[in-house]
Amino acid sequence: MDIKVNVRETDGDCNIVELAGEIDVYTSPKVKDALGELIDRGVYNLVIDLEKVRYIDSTGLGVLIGGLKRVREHGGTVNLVCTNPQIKKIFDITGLVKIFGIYDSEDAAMKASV
Amino acid sequence: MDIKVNVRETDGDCNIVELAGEIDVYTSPKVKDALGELIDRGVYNLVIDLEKVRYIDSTGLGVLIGGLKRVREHGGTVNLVCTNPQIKKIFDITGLVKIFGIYDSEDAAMKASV
Amino acid sequence: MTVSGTDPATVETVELRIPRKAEWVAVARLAVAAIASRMHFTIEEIEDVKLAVAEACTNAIQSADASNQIHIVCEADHAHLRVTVANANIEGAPAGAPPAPVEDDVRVDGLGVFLIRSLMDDVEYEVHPERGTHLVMIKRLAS
Amino acid sequence: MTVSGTDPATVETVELRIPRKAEWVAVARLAVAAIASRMHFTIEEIEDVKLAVAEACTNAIQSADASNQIHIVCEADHAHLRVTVANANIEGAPAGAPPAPVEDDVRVDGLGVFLIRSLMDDVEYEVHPERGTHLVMIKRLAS
Ligand SMILES: Nc1ncnc2c1ncn2[C@@H]1O[C@H](COP(=O)(O)OP(=O)(O)O)[C@@H](O)[C@H]1O
Ligand SMILES: Nc1ncnc2c1ncn2[C@@H]1O[C@H](COP(=O)(O)OP(=O)(O)O)[C@@H](O)[C@H]1O
Repeated sequence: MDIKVNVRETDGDCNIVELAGEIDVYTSPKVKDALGELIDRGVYNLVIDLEKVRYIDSTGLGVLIGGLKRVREHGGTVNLVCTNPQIKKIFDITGLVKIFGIYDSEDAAMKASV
Repeated sequence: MDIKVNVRETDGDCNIVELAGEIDVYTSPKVKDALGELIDRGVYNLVIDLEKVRYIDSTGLGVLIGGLKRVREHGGTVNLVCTNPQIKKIFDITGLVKIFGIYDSEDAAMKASV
Repeated sequence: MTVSGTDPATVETVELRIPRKAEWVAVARLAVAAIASRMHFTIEEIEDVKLAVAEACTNAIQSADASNQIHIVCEADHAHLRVTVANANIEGAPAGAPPAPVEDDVRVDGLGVFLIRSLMDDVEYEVHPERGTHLVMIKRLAS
Repeated sequence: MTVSGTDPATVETVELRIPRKAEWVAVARLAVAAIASRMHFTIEEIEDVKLAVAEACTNAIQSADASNQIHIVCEADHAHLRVTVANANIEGAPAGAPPAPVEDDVRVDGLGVFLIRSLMDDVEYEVHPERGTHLVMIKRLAS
């Protein structure tokens, strides 16, 4: 019922944000703060790993969209790692598959961020 | 929220009853029926494997005690396989550790049944 | 209230009231998931109902309304789950402060209701001038 | 009702009503587990509360009483979870048939209540001549 946020730097210029838990109306502010902090520090290429996320709702999607809008102002990218069929379905239904890159592994998402 | 019952014969004269799921006021009649059927068929040495049981309440304990009472009339035994600390705790609190053999593996429980 | 969409002869009702606060939405979500699971919906359908009910609770929290509870009524029969989500008040309790303004910089308006409509088979708003908005949604069991 | 054992200033209430039938007890169990989890009880404590509430529901079902619902009230503050379990009726609904006699050949009388007393920090029966038995139980958060 909570969310854990773990940020890792990589050799390239992107950061990996690993989320674990449930992203809902209660926990999404924590995700928003974590993304905001990175972007404030000038990190504009983000890989967000959703592999350990069991649940995401519209407020969580809103936070991801908000992050994407901010990094795009700086020519940045948000690429997602997600294989959970239920969560991929949410991105499908809402059409967000078209605005995020969604990959099966961190490696693939990082390559797309270059 | 449901219970699965899987009965296996062994080389010895005991049967292994593998339970998976939750044993509560709704599902325990199913366990009771399965044990009753075995005992009616003359199987009096039972190993009941609780390793895949995530939850047991007093009605589940009542069914196990009922089975034990019936097989004891025929000189039989009920040995349990259980390592889940929460479930072991229930057997501890209720003092049922003293009337059931509780083992860490099917092998150990089967040896005790001989 | 008539139970349109469910069979009144066999319907079973589970009712839940949670504080109208973000931290309690997960409780509603898990309770409704348990109900859908008891009804033998598939795992995918359970996730659909869970998300739809959570979105309805999120809307109830974010609406400009001073009620202090969310009232969730689940009516189950052999073929449907019907969930009604409404704002409510603990009788006699003072109304809570109105919710903080939604401070999402990106407020994707309609995403919640869009998801509810996509995930459930039937969705209706019942607007009661006195009692506020009731969101009614139905998921059908595959037969 | 006074909220003995919880702080009325900060208490948050979650209310649940389920049909008085064995198949719905799991829903109560999972909802209460979600509440205890939200309050940051440990996994072991969550299991304790879950089992205690399920035992109270089982007693309510097995009691000789014609009510058709179980009413569960969870009151949470910073230091306690207080759960009240009582039989109740949907207003206006016909009372259900009395429950089938308990057909366990081995009825380990008192095991349910014994478990509740062992797993919770405080347990009280409030017997109301009109409204039936209320079982009230409190679990304290380690500070
Ligand atoms: N149960 C409800 N009670 C009161 N207002 C509601 C309820 N459900 C939805 N609304 C209103 O409808 C508006 C639109 O909701 P929605 O389209 O889901 O927006 P979003 O996805 O951005 O939350 C909400 O902002 C809210 O004011
Ligand atoms: N909430 C309740 N409503 C009505 N009767 C109750 C309630 N809780 C307990 N009882 C009564 O107390 C009796 C003893 O319960 P308990 O000691 O838990 O027995 P057991 O463990 O065998 O279920 C029950 O058989 C029931 O008649």
